[in-house]
Order: sequence, then structure tokens, then C-alpha cells
Amino acid sequence: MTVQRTTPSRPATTRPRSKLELDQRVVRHARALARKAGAPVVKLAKTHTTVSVERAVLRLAGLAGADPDGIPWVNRLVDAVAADCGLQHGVALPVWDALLRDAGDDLLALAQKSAAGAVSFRIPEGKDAARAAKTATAAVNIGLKQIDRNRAQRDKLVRRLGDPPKPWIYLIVATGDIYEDIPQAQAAAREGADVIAVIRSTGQSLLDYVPEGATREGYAGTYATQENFRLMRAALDEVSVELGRYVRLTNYASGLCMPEIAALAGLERLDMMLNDSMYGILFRDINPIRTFVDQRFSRQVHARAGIIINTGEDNYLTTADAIEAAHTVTVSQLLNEFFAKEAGLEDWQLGLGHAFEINPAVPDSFRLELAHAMLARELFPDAPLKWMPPTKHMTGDIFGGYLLDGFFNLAGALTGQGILLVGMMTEAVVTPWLSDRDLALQNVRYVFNAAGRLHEDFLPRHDGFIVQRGHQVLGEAIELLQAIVDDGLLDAIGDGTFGLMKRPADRGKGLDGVVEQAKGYVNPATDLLEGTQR
Amino acid sequence: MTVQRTTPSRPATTRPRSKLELDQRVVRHARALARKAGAPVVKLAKTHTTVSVERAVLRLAGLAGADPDGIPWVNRLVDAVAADCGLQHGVALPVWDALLRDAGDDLLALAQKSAAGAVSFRIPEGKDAARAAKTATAAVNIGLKQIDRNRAQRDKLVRRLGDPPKPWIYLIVATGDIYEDIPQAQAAAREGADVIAVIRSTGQSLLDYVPEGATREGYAGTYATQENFRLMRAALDEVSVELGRYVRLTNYASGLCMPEIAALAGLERLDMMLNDSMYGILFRDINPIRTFVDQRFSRQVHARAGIIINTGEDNYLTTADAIEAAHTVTVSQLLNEFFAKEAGLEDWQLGLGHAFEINPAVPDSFRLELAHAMLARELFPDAPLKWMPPTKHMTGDIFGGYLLDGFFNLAGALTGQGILLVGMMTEAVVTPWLSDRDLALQNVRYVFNAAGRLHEDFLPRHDGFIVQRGHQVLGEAIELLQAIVDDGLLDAIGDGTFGLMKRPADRGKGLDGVVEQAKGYVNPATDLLEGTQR
Amino acid sequence: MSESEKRIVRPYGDTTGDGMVQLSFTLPLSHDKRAEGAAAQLANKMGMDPAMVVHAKAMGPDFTFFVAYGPVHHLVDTSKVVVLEREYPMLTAKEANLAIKRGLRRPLVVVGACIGSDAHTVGIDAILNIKGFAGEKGLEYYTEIKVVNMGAQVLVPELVERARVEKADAVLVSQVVTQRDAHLYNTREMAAAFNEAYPRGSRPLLVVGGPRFDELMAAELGVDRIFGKGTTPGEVASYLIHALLGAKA
Amino acid sequence: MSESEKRIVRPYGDTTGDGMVQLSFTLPLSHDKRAEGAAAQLANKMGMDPAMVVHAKAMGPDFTFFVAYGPVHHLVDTSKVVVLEREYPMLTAKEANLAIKRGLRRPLVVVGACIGSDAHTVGIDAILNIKGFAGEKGLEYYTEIKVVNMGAQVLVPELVERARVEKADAVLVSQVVTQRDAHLYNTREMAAAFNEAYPRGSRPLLVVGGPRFDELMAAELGVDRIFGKGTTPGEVASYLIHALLGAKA
Ligand code: B12
Ligand code: B12
Ligand SMILES: Cc1ncc(COP(=O)(O)O)c(C=O)c1O
Ligand SMILES: Cc1ncc(COP(=O)(O)O)c(C=O)c1O
Repeated sequence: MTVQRTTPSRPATTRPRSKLELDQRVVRHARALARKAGAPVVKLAKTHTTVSVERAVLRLAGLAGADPDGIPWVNRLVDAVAADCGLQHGVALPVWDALLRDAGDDLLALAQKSAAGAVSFRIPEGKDAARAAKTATAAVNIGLKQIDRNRAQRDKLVRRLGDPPKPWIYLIVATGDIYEDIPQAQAAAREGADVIAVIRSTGQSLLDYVPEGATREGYAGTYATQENFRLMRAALDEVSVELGRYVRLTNYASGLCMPEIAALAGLERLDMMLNDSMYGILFRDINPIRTFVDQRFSRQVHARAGIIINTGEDNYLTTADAIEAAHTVTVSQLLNEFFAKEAGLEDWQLGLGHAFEINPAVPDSFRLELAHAMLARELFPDAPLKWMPPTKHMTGDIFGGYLLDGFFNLAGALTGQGILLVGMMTEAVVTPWLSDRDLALQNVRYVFNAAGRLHEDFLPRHDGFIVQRGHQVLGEAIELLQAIVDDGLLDAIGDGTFGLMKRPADRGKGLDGVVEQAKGYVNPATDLLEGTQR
Repeated sequence: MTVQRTTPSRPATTRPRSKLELDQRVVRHARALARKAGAPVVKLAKTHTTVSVERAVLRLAGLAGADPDGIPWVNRLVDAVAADCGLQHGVALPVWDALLRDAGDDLLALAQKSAAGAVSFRIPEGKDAARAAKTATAAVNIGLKQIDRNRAQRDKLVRRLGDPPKPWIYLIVATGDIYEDIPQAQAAAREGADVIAVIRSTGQSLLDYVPEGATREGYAGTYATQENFRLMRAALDEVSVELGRYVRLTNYASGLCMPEIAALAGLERLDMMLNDSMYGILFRDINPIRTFVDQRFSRQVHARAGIIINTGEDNYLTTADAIEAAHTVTVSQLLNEFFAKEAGLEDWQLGLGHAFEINPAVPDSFRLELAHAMLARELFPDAPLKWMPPTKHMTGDIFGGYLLDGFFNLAGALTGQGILLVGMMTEAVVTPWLSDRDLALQNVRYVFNAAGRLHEDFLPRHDGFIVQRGHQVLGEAIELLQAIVDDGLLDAIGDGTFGLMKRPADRGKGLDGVVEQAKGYVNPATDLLEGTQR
Repeated sequence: MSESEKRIVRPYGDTTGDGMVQLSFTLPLSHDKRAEGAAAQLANKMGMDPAMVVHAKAMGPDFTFFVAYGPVHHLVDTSKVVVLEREYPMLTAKEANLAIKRGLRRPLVVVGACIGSDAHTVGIDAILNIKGFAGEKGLEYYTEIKVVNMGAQVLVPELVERARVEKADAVLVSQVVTQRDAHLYNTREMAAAFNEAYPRGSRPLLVVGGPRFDELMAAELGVDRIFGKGTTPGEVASYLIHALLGAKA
Repeated sequence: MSESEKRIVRPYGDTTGDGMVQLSFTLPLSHDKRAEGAAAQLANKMGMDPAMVVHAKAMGPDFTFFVAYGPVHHLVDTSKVVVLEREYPMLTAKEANLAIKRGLRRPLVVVGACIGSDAHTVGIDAILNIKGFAGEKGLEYYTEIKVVNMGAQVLVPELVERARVEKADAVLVSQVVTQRDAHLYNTREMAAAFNEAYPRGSRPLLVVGGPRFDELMAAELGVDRIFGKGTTPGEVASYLIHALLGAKA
């Protein structure tokens, strides 16, 4: 007898006909509200700069390395400029003005000289200003061209080596030592990972500088440095060739150095970056304005680099209840989408986050998860979507945990998620072991092989539990968006709307690094990225 | 916000609207063919008797116990009668004739006397025959009345203590020692088991007698004896009261002593019995005619006792491929249904078997399982159905096994199975540990709590993979039934149609215990059970 | 069974005394018969004999994952088990408030934080926030307790400073990340800093908590008390009152 | 890594030499702190130190299930591992038939059965039936091998009798049920019966198999060879020829 046996498939992530029967007018209304809520913040971002944005400009212009104490030259130089004439005009004018005044034959020399106290900066006027801006732009453009070459190179490799089918299997390495990370990452890729994420050391996101060089001493993660990026990307290029599929590399932007890390990611051909417009605010108590300014710049760089961003909605559900807060995830996704598009990112670059974090003891928990996941899928049909596994309700019961991860995988298959973070049965116990990853991948394989196309048979009953729940969450999201539009996003954040964290706009880390732009502020990077000049 | 949170539920097993869109005409055709195929075998069963049937008559009439060598008196007596005058007239006439001739004041005395060689049996004629038949009937009726009292008692307990919702959670104990089984069974009930099955010692099904007394030395199971039945039922009555739900007890009939064990089950108020019309033939190489005669009698007794039978289709899939042989399961279910109904069982008593045994490495395996399970559900909407977990493809990978059992549970939930055998992650390793059962029950609970009502949302796509597969299997089943009707069921079995086992009708164990009925054959039990007299 | 009867117990598979245990681990060996033998050897060394290696799965060329089953010969002597028994009475919020009123005649001040680079605040929040944990309200709910929750990634000097300013009676610190023993390291550093900053015997009560702490290590780490996974606010409140007010309470 | 370099290895969690292992077991104790301590004690005795008891679940009033993680100090010495290496060359069906033709000049006779109360025939059938196992055809497929498959639950005397009648060169017996060491018991009984029935040194080759046998126990059980889980028909055929025809093959 013959069964229609076809090769195992992962579910189609291409636009499915609406299973939730969403009313497109309602969806458009939700997007319009997100735009309204986000607009004032964009205005803020356009009229402010931060120390990290300015340092990113210097990095794009080629300034790297650190002083003997390990303080990056970009920090030294920006601090020096700030001390002499403030940052309200940006670093570009005073720095290139100084170079033109022969204060040094290149940025490094200038930085060293200024560190020795042998340079004083000024805000050039008229012609001087014009010349400074012109040379600065040329210098920054060299960095952007490097980013363009990397993007082209990625496209070439993907074409040559082939692109894995969706969902991309996303695995984490986190030894703290780049030289342990590398073999583990390569092993993970061989085991089937399509995307490798190197988790950062705890605390890095609160450093107001980017460490230098190859590092071996992170806690529960490895420092994000340009050299570590380079080493890991090279190692993955190696296995990519071996495996005949392009293995992507992910790291984390959000934090105090979002703009700089985004620049480094582009310069070292990273492929995805965790980049959320609010994560730093909510989960790292970083000043809201600092974050909004930084995220905009970093996303402009990602857009240019062809990098896919991953947003952090999943994190909300680790602190708030996944049922009560379901609509806050939707709201955040809509805001992240708005900010991303405004910064120039395209749909295919939006790895909007959500997670399987409903308490498994809740009746109908799986049906609720399906409803939530389906809503995200249908609201953002062209975005890859980042589907995060259960973490909060994982316990030392590794068997129950393995089962829960299986149902997470099933929900992913039934709702066509694009980027599948692989859940680990030891989530509540240790950072993943080699065998945990292997078992986790077998779990994924079984589910996708056995039920990967169940979504073809699965049509939620018209007006059934799942459809109703989908509509309910969208409705609540719209109410909340309306409230945010009324109070303003900053106040909403101050009131603990997201992840139950209260973050007032006048507090939080890195506030002192925020500067309002003066008239005549120049940022050649933004100008180039926004295409106001090439 | 409010979610429609309703108390956890197990899926409805009540007739759902056809999800497979089966054509009822086709279904009726299939049943008609099963009747055609089975009819000749029923005829055979009506015209033959077996040593076990005759022994069962004596047991119903109250003869119990064994001789000093442990050979049951029923065996001694039947053998004696066979030796003196054959069994073609049944034991009733010669035995009660002897009693009436004062060969002993009761059956036990008679058996002992005859064992001592002090009795010779004859076939009474005319008046003598009539008197013998009459007293025999009265004696047997005492046993049947006991069975009736037990049935009434069960109904009363179920009413008083309450009946668990479907699916009933079915757990196995198998220590080999009834006194170890009892605490384990009680523990299992406390952990949530609705049905306890005591597996028989390997080999018992090939014993041509039923052991006596409480036993402590079985291999991979415990002997089925009247005393063990009594002890375990009493122990479960105890916990049933404690738990406030009636915990059912299951044992195994199929084997060389089907009729006797059925009688004992009725006399000791067992609630379910493994009883398949062909299992003994296929898996224990018992002679086909012996089995067909025995199964009919045993089922008549079960019908009277209000016992639910469990059939053994699941076993086929342990030797044959679950996809290739899917339709043989359907055919066997239809035959088991026909034989069962013919013997007087009602729909609610038909725990027709099937199993989740598709190789998990096969693409779309879960979709295929769903199709098969749904087909069984819709062919037998009013039968409880016995849903067996994966066994054959379970390996030492206990994590993968635990996941597979979770998907088995999900398939059960999505297709409304009535009796859920709980799968054990150690299936390929050991007979279940206490912790295996506990973990297995947590698995069941998670799945039914989280997705128990997913079947409400789940409507397989019209003409989709699942629907098509369901129709395909039914189609193949009808073809096979047609072939069986043409060749005859016995030949089909001889050719290895089921479970790949070839079992010719003139071979197999217990053949010498089969006797064709002579004119004037009397079996008071059958007469009473068939209601030709009360 | 009475406790004494089962002072000595063995693992239980499906019969008393069978000693059955399940094991899994990875060996850095390519998968072959020898590797399976090596797995059995390890199981034997752990006291499992006979060891059934029921599963072996190659993970790349250099590693193999194993699952083993079998009986271990070890006996467990429950009388030798040392556990930190709760030495204080459990109080309701009401009783706690009353005790403080009586014993302290002012609100009890608690400063809490997640120190070092650890940003896992859910645990400490579960203890401090009104919301609480496992159905018990957090310390903020206690009218007689003043709670200062400094949140995540607080530097030890900041913590000491704040404790002084607030005249903290107790400092509550959470450590969830344990990689490279970060939690032990940070706890020691914190304790040292307080002993440093305060005159002998005058420092606030130091309490740390987190899911991976060994509650018996308090002395070793230089703190007064450690709370492990599943701690409830009530336990913490009751302990604080017992430790700070002792008899007076 | 070369074999010699890693003669001594340790379990691997996520870094070389970390010795990490996962454990689970049940203790016949009601669930409380003391029971968790007892669980840690057992883990310690197995060489796990420190032992993280990450999960404890009460199973009724008298039992608790535990999961523990941690490093074990044991070293695995791969050079000390004894394994039964295949001492015979693997032959294709073709080569096998040829060898028999040459060496025996008559078909090689094999009698197979599942003895005792064991009814698990799938295993022996996988070896004997044409259908075979893991893509390899079974012995029936070999033109020069005569296979007599007696099926399930065969009594030893019947088996001996049949072997004699068929002039069996080899007897293949399967034992799957191992509860109460049934497989060992039945194997010994079978071996004894053959030695009994045949003049010294003239009995057929005795081969047993099943998923739970220890391949090293052949001598101890009085048989010539034991095959474990995953055996393929080809291995069995090759062994038979090697053992029966030795050099001649
Ligand atoms: C939620 C969570 C997060 C959230 C934290 C949000 C927040 N604001 O807290 C986010 C997403 C931000 C996060 C990030 C990271 N996390 Co995290 N996270 C978790 C998770 C899923 C749950 C932790 C939790 O909330 N538990 C619930 C609370 C109530 O339990 P609890 O913390 O044990 O607290 C109880 C007791 O311990 C005690 N207690 C705790 N503290 C205190 C203090 C006092 C004084 C007292 C009396 C009692 C007490 O009382 C509490 C109530 O009973 C765990 C995995 C898991 N399931 O456990 C991983 C986990 C803790 N995270 C981990 C890691 C490594 C990280 C990251 C470094 C990277 C990553 N893998 O995600 C980052 C970096 C964070 C940082 N800089 O520290 C690891 C830690 C591994 C280890 N042991 O070292 C874990 C175990 C996951 C894993 N296996 O990798 N994480
Ligand atoms: C299929 C099966 C059945 C079928 C058997 C059908 C049949 N005709 O064989 C049925 C349903 C009838 C059955 C019944 C029972 N079974 Co059963 N069954 C299984 C199951 C699921 C698969 C066994 C199998 O077919 N494996 C596939 C074959 C190919 O592998 P294999 O046997 O290991 O054989 C390979 C090697 O071992 C080797 N080999 C084996 N024999 C030989 C012989 C020679 C000469 C050579 C060279 C090689 C060789 O070569 C083979 C190919 O590689 C196992 C669980 C599991 N997943 O393992 C339980 C299992 C074996 N059964 C078990 C039990 C207890 C029973 C029952 C007693 C009750 C019950 N729990 O169901 C009854 C009674 C049967 C009896 N009287 O023996 C237990 C045994 C526990 C133990 N170790 O003691 C198991 C492990 C399940 C469990 N955990 O409870 N069972
Ligand atoms: C969007 C986003 N950014 C950054 C991070 C990591 O931040 P940190 O390095 O501060 O832990 C996460 C972690 O989950 C995240 O979701
Ligand atoms: C219908 C049926 N009868 C009987 C049995 C048990 O038979 P035996 O005791 O011969 O193993 C089974 C086992 O699965 C069965 O399915």
C-alpha cells in the first residue's frame, strides 16, 4: 500500500490564510495607534545624541583599540571632546577639525595625543566646519562601505552554500570563554543549529564601553568584542562550508553600547542581533531616552548591514504572567515594528519575539499558547518571528521539561514560527550541556518530522476557543495602545506597563550620556544612513 | 482580563460529528462483510466444545480447588469423563447423572472419588438425561446468580463512589507476587489510575489449567487465579472507598483457559478482561478452532457479568509495520465487534484495541497516527476503545520515549479515546518502576489539562492528509475483508494475514482439547446464557 | 513504617531494597563498543552493578551520550543527614507586625538587592514585593516593615552605603547566577564589605538567597542566614523577627 | 585526540573534565528536607560532590522521586575496558554460502527457538526470517543454511530432540524477558540439557541472544556465544562459519 510519504518538512512560514479570521481594518487601526504612540519618541531620538552614538561614529571611521588600562580609544576621545566643548554638536566636527589642524595624522594618533592632554577641541565654524564635516563623512563612509561589502559577502555565501529552511534552529553557547565557545558553536552547528547565539557575560550591557580583544572570563556568557565577533564568524564560516549551509551568528546589541555594538556587528558580518527598543529600559534600568536614541541609531546600522533583529517581548513573560500580559507582548511587537520600520528595517529583518511561558498547570494552557502564537503570526505575516521556549515554568523535573519543550516545538510548527529557540530540559538547572543541546535537537526533529505539517490539517474551529482568544488579546492590545497614545509612551513605561517594571524617563543608567543636539549638530553616519548624502 | 478558564477536562468521548467525513454506506458495507466473514466461524463455535468450556461449566456449578499435585478438580473430572465416555455430549449429562446415581453428594466429592478410580461415567438417556440436565442447570444457575449479584454490586459501587471521566487511566502491575502487586496497585490507584491491570506470568496462557490459590512466583507477571482475583478486587474496593471513585480491575482471558478465566472473573467481580477472538491463535499459537470456541463462550460469560472486554489489535503492530498493517487492525476490530455482539456484548463493553506504533522516524508519523486513531473512533463511536502507547519503537532513550508518550497522549486527547494505557519511558528497559508510573501520569495530566479539549478546535481540513489517510485505510480494510469472505477466515489466518503469523486451522496448541458436539450435546451454561432457558 | 525502622534505606525501583537508579552522562569518546564499556565502567565506579547501558548516542565524532540503569549497593543512613531545621516559629503577618511593635517600637528596616552583575530580580521581588510568592504576601505588605528594594546589579559599595543611610536592620541579597561560583564570590565580597564598614557586631543582619545555595554554608560565607529555592516571604519575616528580636519577640 | 591521549577520561557536561552527571532515583521516604538530604547523601556516595538535588517529588506518603546534578570525581580508564571484539571476518551472504559449500560440502543446519515461557519472537525472527533486520536478510535467505525456526515458548527437551533429529550444527536461542534473571536461568538449563544429551564435545554450537545479555557471560552460562541488542543476521552467519569451519572457511 502507498502512503503519501513526502520528505519531512518544516512548516511553511509563508503567509497562511487567516486562521484567526482577523479583521484587517482592526489590524490597520492597531498599527496606526502604534505609530501615534511611537512618533513623539522618534522625535526625541532625532533631537538627541548619546556618548555611544558618537563613539559609534568614530568606530565607523576606523578608530579601534584601547589604552593601556583597556579603556577604548573611542571612549577616551569622546570624553575629551565632551570635556572641551561638549557633545551637543557631535564629535565629528571637533575631531576632524582637530585632524585638519594637524593635531594628528589619524584618529588613533589624535586619540593618543589628546589622552596625553596635548589636544584641545573646538567647534569649527563656517568653512572649517564644512571641511571638517566633509572629511568626517568620507572617513565614516569607509566603514559603511565595509559593512556593505559584508552584506554582499553574506548574500553570496547564502547563495553559494544555501539557506536552511524555516524555522531556523537557534542555539545558544555561553561558556564565558571564546575559545570554548568556538568548538561548542561548531558542534552545535554540526548537530543542526542554523543560528548560533553567543550570550554575553552578565553585566556587559551595563558597561559604558565595549571591551577589547579575545576574552576568556565572562560570567554565564562571553563578552561581546569586535575580536570575539571576528573569531566566531570565521569559525562559523568554516563549518558553513563543511555543512553546505550558511550558519548565522547572533549577538546582543541592547544595552548601554547599542550603537557601537551594532557598528561592530556590521563590520564583522554578524547576521542577527538582539535589539529591542525597550529591553534596556525595562530589564537593565537604562534611561529611557538614552535607549530610544541608541536603538534608533543601532537599527539604522542594522538596516544597512542587512542584519535581522530579534526583539525581547519574551522577557516580559518571565516577570509578568503570560496570560494577563499577553496583550503587552502584542503592543510591544507593534511598537518594535514601528520603530524598526522608521529606522529603515524591512519586514524580513523583524525577528519579533514572543514566548511559550504560560503556566503549564493552567487549564487549556496549550490552546492559549496556540492562540497567542497564531495572533503574532497573523499580525506580522512577513516577519520571521522569534519563538522562545518555556523558561520560567521549567523546573528540576527534566522529564516534564523535555515534554513541555516538545509542546513548545509543536506550537511553533502549528503556527509557522520563523526562528525557533531550542528549549533545554535543564533550563532551571544549568547553562546547557552538550547533551542537553543534542537531546533538544532530537526533540525538535521528532516534532517537526512527525507533525511539521499538521498545520495543513489544522483549521481552528470558526469562533472556537482559539479564535476567540486571539481576538480577545488583540482587543486588549488596542485598548492599551489607546491608553499609551493618551498618556504618552514614556509615562506608560514609567508606570510599569511592560513586564511590571516602572522606569521613569528622568532616571536610569546612562542618563548622563544623553545630550540634546544643538543647532548645527553634525553626525555624518546618520546623514549617510538616512541617505541625506552618499 | 478574563480568559474562559474552565476546569481541566478530558476530551469528550461522546459521539463527535464525523471529522473524517466517512460515508455511512461504506461503513455499513464494511460491517456486513465482517458479519459474512465471521458467520462460518460462529457456526463452528456453536457445533464444538472444548475441555476448557466444559471445565468452565463445572466451575460455574461451584467446583473449585485442586488435588494434592495442584491439578484443579475441574481438570481431573473433565479428563475422567472424557476417558469414560468422551466430551461430545458435554460433561453436564454424565457428571450430574453420576451425582444422581449417588456417586457422590457434591461435585468435589464426585471428583475426588473419580480420581480414586471409583466412578465410571455414562451418557444418560431419556428420563435420566432430562433429570441430569435439569439438576445441572440448577447447579450452574447458582454460579450465574453469583455473577449477577456481582454485576449489581459493581453498579451500586459505581453509583455510590462515582465513575471517573473518560478516558480511564489504565496502569499495569507486574511484580509476579500478588502480595507485592497489591500495594503497588493501591499506590497506582492513589496516583490516579482508574483501571489496574495485573499482567499474567509469562507462559500461563499456555497452561491448560488455571492455577489455584494466592501465588508469589510469576515471571514478568502474576498468575491469574481465583484467589488472586479475590485478593486484588478486595484491595481495590478498599482504595476505591478511600479515593471516592470506583477503581476497575483487569486481567487476561485469552489463552487456553479463556472460558474458565472468564467464569472466575465474573465470580470475583473483575471489571475488564483482555479478550481477543484471535490473539491466542496469532500470538500464542493456540489452535484456531479451540480459540474460536473458547472465545465465544467466554464472551457470553463476560456479557452476563457486565465486563468490558479489551481486544488485542495493538499486538499486531508490534510484529507488523503500523502503516502497512493499519487496515488489518481495522479488519480485526470489525471482526472482534461482530463476534462480541454475536456473543451478547454491547457497544459500551467493547474496548477495541489499537496502538500508537508507527515508527517515529517516518515523516508525518503523528498525522498518520491521528488519522488511524480517528478512524477507529468514528467507526465505533459508542465503544470505549483501548488506546495503547508506543512500545516497539521505544528505546533506551528515555527522554525521547517520554516525549513520544506525550504525543501518544495528545493523539488520544484529539481523538477521544476511552481507555488510555499509560506509556512508560522505560518501556524498552525494565518493567515499570514506581517513578516511571508517576512520571507517566504527570505526562498524561499535562497533556489532558493543557490540550484535552483541543479536539474542539481541531477540524481536520476537508480532504486534507488526515481525512484522505482515514479513507485510504478504510478502503484497504474493505478489500481485505472481501478477500477474507472469499477465502474464509480460517484460511486467511493460515496465510498470515494478521500480525504476519501463519496459523493453519489443523495445528496449534490445545487442538486435542477440541471436540465436535454430538447430537444431544448439553451445556446448561450456554443454554442459560443464551436465554433458551432461565 | 516508623522513622527508626527505615533509618537505613536503599533506592527503590519496583521492589523494596532493589537499589535501582537511573544515570545519564556524556563521555568524550567516539561511539563504539569500547565507549559503551567505558560507560559501564563509570557506572560501576559509581556503585552500580550490574550496570545496564541501555542507550548510547554519538554526538559528533568526539562525544557519546549514555543512559544507564541498574542497582547501586550504597546504603543511605537517614540518621546521618544534616539539615537546617527551621529554628524559629512561623508567624502570620499580623503576629509579625505585633512582635515588631512590641520588641522594636519602630518599623523594622530591610534593604534588598540583587548584587554583582546578577539581574535576576524575580526571586528577591517575590520576597519583598506586596505581590509575594506562593500565595504569601511579600514583606512590603507588613505594616511594621520598611522595605527598600534596590533592584538588580547593585554594586556592593552602593548597597553598604544605602544600608547605612536607611539604618537597615537587615540586608537581603539575591544571587541566582551560579556559573563559576559567582554567587559564592559575590556573597563573600558583600559580607566582607559590611564587616569592613561597620564596627564589630553592629552590622545589620545579612541574609542571602537563591535557588542554588546550600543553606548550610552561611557561616562559611560570612552571612547570618541563607534561603534556598521555594522560600516564602513568611519564612523570611519570621526568621528576621526571631533573629533580630529573639526572646523579646 | 589520539586514543592514548584520552586513555583517562571524565564525564563531560559543558567543559572538558567537569565530570558532570545526571542522576534520578526514588527513596522510600516521605518528602521533606531530611529526605532531600538523604538524596544528596546517596549522590555523594556515588561520587557526586557537590550534589545539586534539583527536583524532589512526593509519590504518595512513603516515597519521593529525586533528580540530582553534579560532578563525579571518578576517572574512566579506557585501557581497562574489556569488550568482546569481533574475532571473525564479516562475510556477505555470497561469501558465506561459498565458505559453507567449500568447508562443509552440505547445508549448515540451524535450529532456532524462544525457550521457556518467553514469547518474544521478533528478535529471533529478525535473525532467522528472510525479512531480516536493519536491511540485512535473515539466515533463511542463505542458500547454504537450513533454518528450522521452532518459534515461541519451546520447552528445552523439545528443542534438544529437534536439534538431534535435524542434526543441527548450531542451536540459536532467544531470551528477551529478564525479570528474575529468567534469561540466565533458562540459558543454563538449556546448556546443561545439551551437554547431558550429547557425548562430550559433540553437541551443536550453542548461541543465545537478547537485548539484555552481557556478551561476556558466554562461558559462565555454558554456551559458545552471546549476541546482544542490535545484532544483525550477517554477524551471526559470519560467526557461525568462523566457529564451525574455522580455518577451513
Ligand atoms: C526569569 C529568568 C531570566 C530573566 C530575569 C528577569 C528578571 N527581572 O528577573 C531574564 C530573561 C532577564 C534572564 C536573563 C538571563 N539569565 Co536567566 N533565567 C530566568 C529563569 C527562567 C527564571 C528565574 C526566576 O525568575 N525564577 C523564579 C524565582 C521566584 O525563583 P528564585 O529566583 O529561585 O527565587 C526564589 C528562591 O531562590 C528564593 N530567593 C531568591 N533570591 C532570594 C533572596 C533572598 C534574600 C531570599 C530570602 C530568598 C531568595 O526565594 C524566591 C522565591 O521562592 C531561570 C531558569 C529557571 N527556570 O529557573 C533562568 C536562569 C536563572 N538564567 C540564567 C542565565 C545564565 C541568564 C543570562 C545570563 C543569559 C540567559 N541564559 O538568559 C541572562 C543575564 C541575566 C543577568 N545579567 O543576570 C541561568 C543561570 C545559570 C546559572 N545557574 O548560573 C538560568 C538558570 C537559565 C539557564 N539554565 O541558563 N533570565
Ligand atoms: C514486541 C513486544 C511484545 C510482543 C511480542 C510479540 C512477538 N511475537 O515477539 C507482545 C505484545 C506479545 C509482548 C508480550 C509481553 N511482553 Co513484551 N515487549 C515487546 C517490545 C515492545 C519489543 C520487543 C521487540 O520486538 N524488540 C525488537 C527486536 C528486534 O529486538 P530484540 O528482541 O532485542 O532482538 C534483537 C537482539 O536482542 C538480538 N537477538 C534477540 N534474540 C536473539 C537470539 C539470537 C540467537 C541472536 C543471535 C540474537 C538475538 O537480535 C535481534 C535483532 O537485533 C518490548 C519493549 C521494547 N521496546 O523493547 C517489550 C518487552 C520485551 N516485553 C516485556 C514483557 C514483560 C512482556 C509481557 C510479559 C507482558 C507485557 N509487559 O506486555 C508479555 C508476555 C510475553 C511473553 N510471554 O514472553 C518486557 C520485558 C521486561 C524484562 N526485561 O523482563 C519488555 C521489555 C517491555 C517492558 N518494559 O515491560 N511483548
Ligand atoms: C532583546 C534583548 N537584548 C539583550 C538581551 C541580553 O541582555 P543582557 O546581556 O543585559 O542580559 C536579551 C536577553 O534575553 C534580550 O532579549
Ligand atoms: C488480547 C490479549 N490477551 C492476552 C494478552 C496477554 O497474553 P499472555 O498472557 O499470553 O502474554 C494480551 C497481551 O498483550 C492481549 O493483548
